[in-house]
Amino acid sequence: MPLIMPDLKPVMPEIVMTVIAIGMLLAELVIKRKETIGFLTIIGAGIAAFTLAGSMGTTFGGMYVSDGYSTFFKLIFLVNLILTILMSSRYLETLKINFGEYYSLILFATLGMMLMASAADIIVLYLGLELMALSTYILAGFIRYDIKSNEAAMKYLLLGAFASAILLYGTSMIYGLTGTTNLRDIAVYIAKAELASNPVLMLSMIFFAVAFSFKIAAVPFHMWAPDAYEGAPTPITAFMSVGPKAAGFAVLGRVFLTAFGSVRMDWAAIFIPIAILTMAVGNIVALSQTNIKRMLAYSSIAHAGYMLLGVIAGTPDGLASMLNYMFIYAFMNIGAFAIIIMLRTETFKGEDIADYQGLSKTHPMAAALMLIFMFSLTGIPPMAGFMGKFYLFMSAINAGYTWLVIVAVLFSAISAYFYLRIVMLMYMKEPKETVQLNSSPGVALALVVTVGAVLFIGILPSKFLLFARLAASAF
Amino acid sequence: MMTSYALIPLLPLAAFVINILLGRKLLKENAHWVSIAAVAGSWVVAVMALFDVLSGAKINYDVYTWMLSGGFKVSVGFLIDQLTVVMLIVVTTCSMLIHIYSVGYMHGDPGYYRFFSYLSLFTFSMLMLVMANNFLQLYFGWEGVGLCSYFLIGYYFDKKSASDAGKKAFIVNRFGDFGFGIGIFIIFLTFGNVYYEPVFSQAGNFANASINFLGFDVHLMTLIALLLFCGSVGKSAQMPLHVWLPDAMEGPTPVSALIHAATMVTAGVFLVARCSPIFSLSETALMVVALTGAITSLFAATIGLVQNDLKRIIAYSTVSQLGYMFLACGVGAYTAGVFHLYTHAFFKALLFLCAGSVMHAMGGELNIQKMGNLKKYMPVTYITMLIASFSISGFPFLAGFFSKDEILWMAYSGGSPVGKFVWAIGTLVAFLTAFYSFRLIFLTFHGSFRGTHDQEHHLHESPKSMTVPLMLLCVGAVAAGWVGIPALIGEQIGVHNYIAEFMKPVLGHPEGHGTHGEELGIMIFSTLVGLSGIGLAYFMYILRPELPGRIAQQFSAVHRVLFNKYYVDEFYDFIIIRPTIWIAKNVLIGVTDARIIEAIVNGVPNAIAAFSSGLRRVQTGLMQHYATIMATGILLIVAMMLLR
Amino acid sequence: MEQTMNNALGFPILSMLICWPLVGAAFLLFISRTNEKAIKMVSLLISVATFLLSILLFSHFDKSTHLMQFVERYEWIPYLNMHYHLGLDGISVLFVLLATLVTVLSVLISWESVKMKTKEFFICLLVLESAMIGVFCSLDFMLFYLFWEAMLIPMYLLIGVWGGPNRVYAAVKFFLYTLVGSVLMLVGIIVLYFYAGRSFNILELMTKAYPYKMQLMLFWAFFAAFAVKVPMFPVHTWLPDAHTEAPTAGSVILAAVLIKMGAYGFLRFSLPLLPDASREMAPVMLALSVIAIIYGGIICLAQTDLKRLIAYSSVSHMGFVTLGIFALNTQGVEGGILQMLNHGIVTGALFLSVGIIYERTHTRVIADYGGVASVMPIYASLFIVFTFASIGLPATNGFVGEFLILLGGFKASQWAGVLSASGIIIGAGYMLWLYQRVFFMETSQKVAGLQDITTRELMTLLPMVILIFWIGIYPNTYLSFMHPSVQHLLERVNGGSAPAVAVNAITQILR
Amino acid sequence: MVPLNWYLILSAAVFMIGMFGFLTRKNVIIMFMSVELMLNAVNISLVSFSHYLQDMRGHILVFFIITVAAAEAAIGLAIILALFRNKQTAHVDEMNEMKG
Amino acid sequence: MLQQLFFGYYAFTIIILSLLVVTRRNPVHSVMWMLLLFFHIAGLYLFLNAEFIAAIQVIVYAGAILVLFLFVVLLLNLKEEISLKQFVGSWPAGLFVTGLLFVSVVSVLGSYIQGPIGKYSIAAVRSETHTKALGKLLYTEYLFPFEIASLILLVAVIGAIVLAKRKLRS
Repeated sequence: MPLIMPDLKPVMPEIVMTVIAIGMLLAELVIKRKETIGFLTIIGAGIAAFTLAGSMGTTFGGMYVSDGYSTFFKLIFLVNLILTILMSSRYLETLKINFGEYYSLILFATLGMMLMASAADIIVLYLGLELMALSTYILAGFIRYDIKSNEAAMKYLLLGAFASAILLYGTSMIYGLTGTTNLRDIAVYIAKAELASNPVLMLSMIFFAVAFSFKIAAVPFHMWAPDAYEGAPTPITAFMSVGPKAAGFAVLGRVFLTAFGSVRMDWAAIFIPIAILTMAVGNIVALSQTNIKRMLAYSSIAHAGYMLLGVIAGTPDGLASMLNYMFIYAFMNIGAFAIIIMLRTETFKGEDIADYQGLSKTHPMAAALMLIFMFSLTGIPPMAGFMGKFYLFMSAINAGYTWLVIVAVLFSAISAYFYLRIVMLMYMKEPKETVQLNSSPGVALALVVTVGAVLFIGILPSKFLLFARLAASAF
Repeated sequence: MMTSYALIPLLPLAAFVINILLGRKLLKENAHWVSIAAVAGSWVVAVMALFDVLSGAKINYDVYTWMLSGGFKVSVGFLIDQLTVVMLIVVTTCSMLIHIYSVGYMHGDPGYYRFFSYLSLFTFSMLMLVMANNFLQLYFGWEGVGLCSYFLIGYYFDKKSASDAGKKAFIVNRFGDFGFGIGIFIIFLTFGNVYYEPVFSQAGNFANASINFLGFDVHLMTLIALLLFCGSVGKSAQMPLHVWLPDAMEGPTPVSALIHAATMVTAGVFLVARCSPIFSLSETALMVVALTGAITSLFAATIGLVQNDLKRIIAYSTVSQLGYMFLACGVGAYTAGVFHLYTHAFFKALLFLCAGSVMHAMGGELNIQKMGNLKKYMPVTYITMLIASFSISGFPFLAGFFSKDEILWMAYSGGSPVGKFVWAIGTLVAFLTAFYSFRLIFLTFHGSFRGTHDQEHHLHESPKSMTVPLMLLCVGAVAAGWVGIPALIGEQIGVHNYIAEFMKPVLGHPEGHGTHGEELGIMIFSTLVGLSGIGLAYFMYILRPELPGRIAQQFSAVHRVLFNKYYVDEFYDFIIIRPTIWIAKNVLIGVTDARIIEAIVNGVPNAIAAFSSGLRRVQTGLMQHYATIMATGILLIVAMMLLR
Repeated sequence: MEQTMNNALGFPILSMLICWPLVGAAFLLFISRTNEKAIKMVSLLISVATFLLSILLFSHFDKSTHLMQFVERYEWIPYLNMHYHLGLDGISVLFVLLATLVTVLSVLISWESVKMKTKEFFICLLVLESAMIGVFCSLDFMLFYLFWEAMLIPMYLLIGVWGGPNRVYAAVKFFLYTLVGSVLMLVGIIVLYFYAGRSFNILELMTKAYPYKMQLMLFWAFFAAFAVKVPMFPVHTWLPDAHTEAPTAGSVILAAVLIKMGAYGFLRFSLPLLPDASREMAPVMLALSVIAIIYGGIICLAQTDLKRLIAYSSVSHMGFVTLGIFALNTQGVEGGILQMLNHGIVTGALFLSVGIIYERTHTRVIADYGGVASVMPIYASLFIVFTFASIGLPATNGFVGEFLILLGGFKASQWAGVLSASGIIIGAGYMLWLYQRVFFMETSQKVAGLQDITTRELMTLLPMVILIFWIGIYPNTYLSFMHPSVQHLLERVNGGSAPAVAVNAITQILR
Repeated sequence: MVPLNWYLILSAAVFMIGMFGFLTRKNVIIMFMSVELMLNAVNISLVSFSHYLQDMRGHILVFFIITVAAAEAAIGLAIILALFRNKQTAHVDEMNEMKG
Repeated sequence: MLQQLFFGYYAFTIIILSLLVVTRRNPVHSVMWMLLLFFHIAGLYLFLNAEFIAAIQVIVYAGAILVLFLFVVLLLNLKEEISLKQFVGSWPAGLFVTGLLFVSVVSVLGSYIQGPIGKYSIAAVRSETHTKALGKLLYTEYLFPFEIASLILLVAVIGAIVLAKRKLRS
């Protein structure tokens, strides 16, 4: 059998990423200043982002596809990566965990996500997922001396493995049914063999749904998220709350709309209760949190619920709204985490919600930024969060799920309560103790970028919507 | 020419504006000049208007469009006809005299400018009221005079009783206005218009129309008339809305004279007279008016018998006399009513001003039981007040005699049973009126002084600025009635009943069904009744001064009821004020807002918060539990998908 | 169908009105927070400039047409067919003026009373102004919603940061109450958008017919948003708390402009978009309005807190407004609009006044007052003007509005007219009682020796006094703005059966 | 010939036993082993599917699963070691610093 | 028949061993039972013509992974371990849920329809040998996943070092 050189153009960004990841691993041996590694990583990510532009195509025998959809997600991953790295260096220094491996791991994790977004074959999907997951497990446990970090990694890993097992079980069933692992072939075979109402197909679909729900932290498969988010180093929490979630949505969208496209009503019926539960539990439990990372974890669960609406709608608009929301969510959520990171010093954890009391008095700028992120997360115009939600609700209503949107808006109104609590503490209470800000150019830059994006997308979202729409239609 | 009529109300308005803006800093003690000049100017123009009307002019024009909305248009405009002119003369004259009187009475008061600006504002509003050519402007003046009444009653605002009284007057009046307002709505919906002319000219077309009002089919004209009458009842302090007027005596005495005797309170009568084309179309409405007037006059007179407060007695007398006027209107004798309004303005203003003069001398003391023998110290006051009392008692050939006689004769001769009934009551009231009026005179001016030594030391006659208006009004109290000498007497001395003829175009003149003989009999009878009232008062308070106390003891229950004004205030307090506030506190705030709405508003978040803490406990931190929940989730989804 | 007119002014005045305060707020960011004087002066200048600019609307408005004027339209999100679409008609133009005026007064009244975080305070105020103007100008439903919600942020901060002791509760309550209502409206908007063939253009939406059942659902969805804002009877409880706790400027803006938006929403959206449902639901709305009038009034009688009393009186007065609107006849609607304006002026003035005295005594408990008229005569005389305007005395603006509303209400339903007319009795009761307890009787300890109002304070109240009498004596200046627009609106609601003839006749009389 | 379903049932049984272990065992290492058990169950079904479908894909997947399982085990056990250093336990019920 | 018998034996033993693995109190015993279990599974793979898979099952699983497990288990305080209960309090719930899941999965399996038959018939594979066939595929068609797998292993290496090494320079 002749060895044919596959078309490498579609995987160019991934190749760049791999090279940088390995390069960073080696660079760590020679470069002492970790900021430099961070800087190089960002440049690398930038290059990867550039190569995204010309990467359209399918390769490796249809196993790997680079289309608008995947490109959009990859953009989110890279933004996520860059912002996380910007926030990381000072934090790592403060916590004395400034190891060079951090950067290559985060690069590998991002690479995993990119693979997932482009995977057109369950095998690639699975491997991408595991690459991302394994790297993230390590990153979550990166504060080796901290019991919480260990515990977070442990829980994340074990439950992650459990979910993987379920995913694989589902895979094995679909393989048994269709004899293939290629998503498109699966769809074709389901149509051909009229498997649409086959219970085994249903079962395998359920297992897929469960595994992806785990990744996006949808209820009741969300239980790992609060613990992992709380224990992980804060930049990684930010990274995790966007990256793996987005990757989860990427595969969820692709698998369900490609492979199971013909049984949309069935999987919509699975996801509707999940979405409702997710919004409910996420928003409601967030109300009584005292740790801000944990609160944002629940908030991120709730946001997954909103995004599920886009998938449930199942239309190109629905998908586009989900993409768009994910994009916006990346900025606003990471922005909020950047503030949390700024509060962290060697002696002061700054993770208690009560620590934000009176922040507007001691650090008005930080408080104002936090306010913007909080209102954006609530979904109040003119912040981007509103536009994101609005487009989501619109596409869900267009797909006929008005009642579901009513549920969603009510829960989003509930969510205002806990976001506002932060604003309230910052602005309406007197400071308890003086909080030092552990600011660095990186975090500052990250904040500028995020707040700029949140406001810009909030007011002039046209281009972004169009981009998302384009990405979704080139699916 | 037309524009000059606008000066009638505008001059006082200008005076008000000048006084209120400049009075405190600039005019201070000279504030009265502006007001007096303005009202004098108004008086002059009013007299000119009188001559215009006498020469046959009827003026009706719009100044500018006030409101315009869809088909609803209303202007500020003036209608000057006979009725208006009479009112104009009454108002400007009384107002002018009382302005002058106030210069002395209010001398040295810290709120001097304020007082005069209120008086000017009042005059303006009252003139707007009487000159209106549409119902809404009438309403404007109506509320305006109410506002001034509020200000002036509560003039001594640091006194709780005064501020209470002002508030009470306004709010009680609002009850009447409530009906009045709805009356205007129905007029608009019926006629598509709120101008007098079209409304009155078309009223006949609706004579037999009925309307469904709040689910009841009612006679349209009766409904409108009664709703308008609601306003009258409030403004003119008729039963059951009379409660504010006695309390209104908290205001300075000139105010009582001007507003609560001569002008404002008669606005109700004016309204009925003005709307006579509507009232005349409804027997029922007229009957209600007559009965209300009759009952009120009797009711107030009985209360007046036992009161000891100088001004309150006069106030009840006012209520009683207003009842008389309504009685007249109710039997269709609008002219008689307006005639009585006109004479009453003089003698009642005089009574009040005299009372003010007495107060002035007594250092603010109002209890007639603590007075006595004042005639020695204040002759002018005594004589004028005596004449006023004779006039109100219907002493022959004084002003009150003619108007009262006219009313009683009209009631009697109207021929209806209601007319006879109200005549009987009217005659009884005439007796009571004479009695309490002279009780007042005797207790105040005769006998021995019963006040403190200090007070006695200070007794003195009032200054010229006060006594001159007294004397001028006294002329009115004597002679005002001579324009309405009934034919019975007029034929003998060769004069006409000028007022009746004058008013005929507006108010009509019902023909009596009685003979001259009957008329003479009624006249003599009522005169005798009045004189016997005076006699009884003389007997009880001069000859046998111990008698009233004994009688009061003998009939202590009756006395207590009368002394406490039939407990009407207490009754209202019990059935309206207390329940309303109780409901506000214990039902609306306590239950609806707090227990229902707020319970939901706060309850839902609280429930969610409680649920949240509960749900938190599910997240035990144990991985096995997490996995179990995941597995349960899978199981449930599988069950859901397979069992559906 | 052409529904807009070219901009009579040669420049985009509405955008300028919206942007100018924002620019000012941005400018404030760069002023040092210690330089309070400069912050205040800049805010004042900006708000006055905005107000002066808005006067151009007043003078250049073409009163003879119902078409939208000063229109601006740019693409905003073409994919969703959203536009940056501004314009004014006779219903909305006056509220822009009210908003700009009230902001000036709010800046003035906050001159001394805001003692901490001055910079943030004025930034919030200016941002709020631009959102308020935006709400009234928007002709794109989403743009409207954007401003509508954006307003919550500065208002939440105003109440929560600079408010009274219980401010946090009040602020959160305000925010959540309004948000819950608004999000339901959002769903309604989207449903409408799809039904109408993907359009947020209000003018375009108005030309479409919607099935009755859908109208009904949308009506209640809109109701959730607007009724909360008004606030109508069962959803009014945020208002007393918000008013009571908000700083003076906050209360004033809340009373004068914010709660108008609810009623404005009914006029701009519920009525013309959902005519059948509005007609069918009018009895319910009338009933709720009547309840609000009486309920709000009676509850005032038992209040012990100055601001709370005025807040509940707002419930009662806004009951009149909704009554007028849902009377669905010319007098009712025009009266309703006028009364919105009136209420803004009068209640705004009352809150300004309360703020003035609160600054001196630091108490809102009515029982702490008494005899203020003796020590502060000028203040007392201004306050009595507002009191009587609130009671609806003829010659004040309150009368004109209430009369037209009651007339319209009576026309629509006798019961509604009669019952709500009883509100004028209750209104006199609580307002006069309030006035008596605060201003009359013996001078209380807390009040003794207070200074009468300063020139600055007088300047904040005078415009209100002037407007009260202006509207009271010559309301046609303002009513004439509305005639064509209201007529057009009612034609839409009543299916073209409104008595157009009468209006033409009247217009001829006027000429 | 053994029917395919037999293999599938066997696989399901092993999968569920693994799941049961994961859900109930206290010891982290045993939980980990339970996950491996579940993976093996999947492998059994994949291999049998491959066999019956006469296709190699299942085998390929199994190959990758084993690879990943190894990597996972390495990392997992490293984490356990780190945890063990900070807290001398392998019991998950004593590992709930974070909850709620 | 022989095949069924064979399968019966393996199935029975695999299930029993699985149960033993998850129920033994002593982790060392569990690991030992698991070792035995892996061998049986490898046997089953052989039975299914997957020689290479069987081999890596033994080499990787039994040889590498389990040894790793054993190492870690030996770190534990076994004495204490044996004195404690092996299940968490909620184990009946776990049993119930997994039981029901098993029932539902098995009941669903009845409606399994076999997929399309591929080109790698037993004969074809045998002719090429399983290892070679698999290898060929891995290096051609599945080259990409194969590369990813290598990265996964790299990450695992890094991770193990980062997390478990005693001292790291920073």
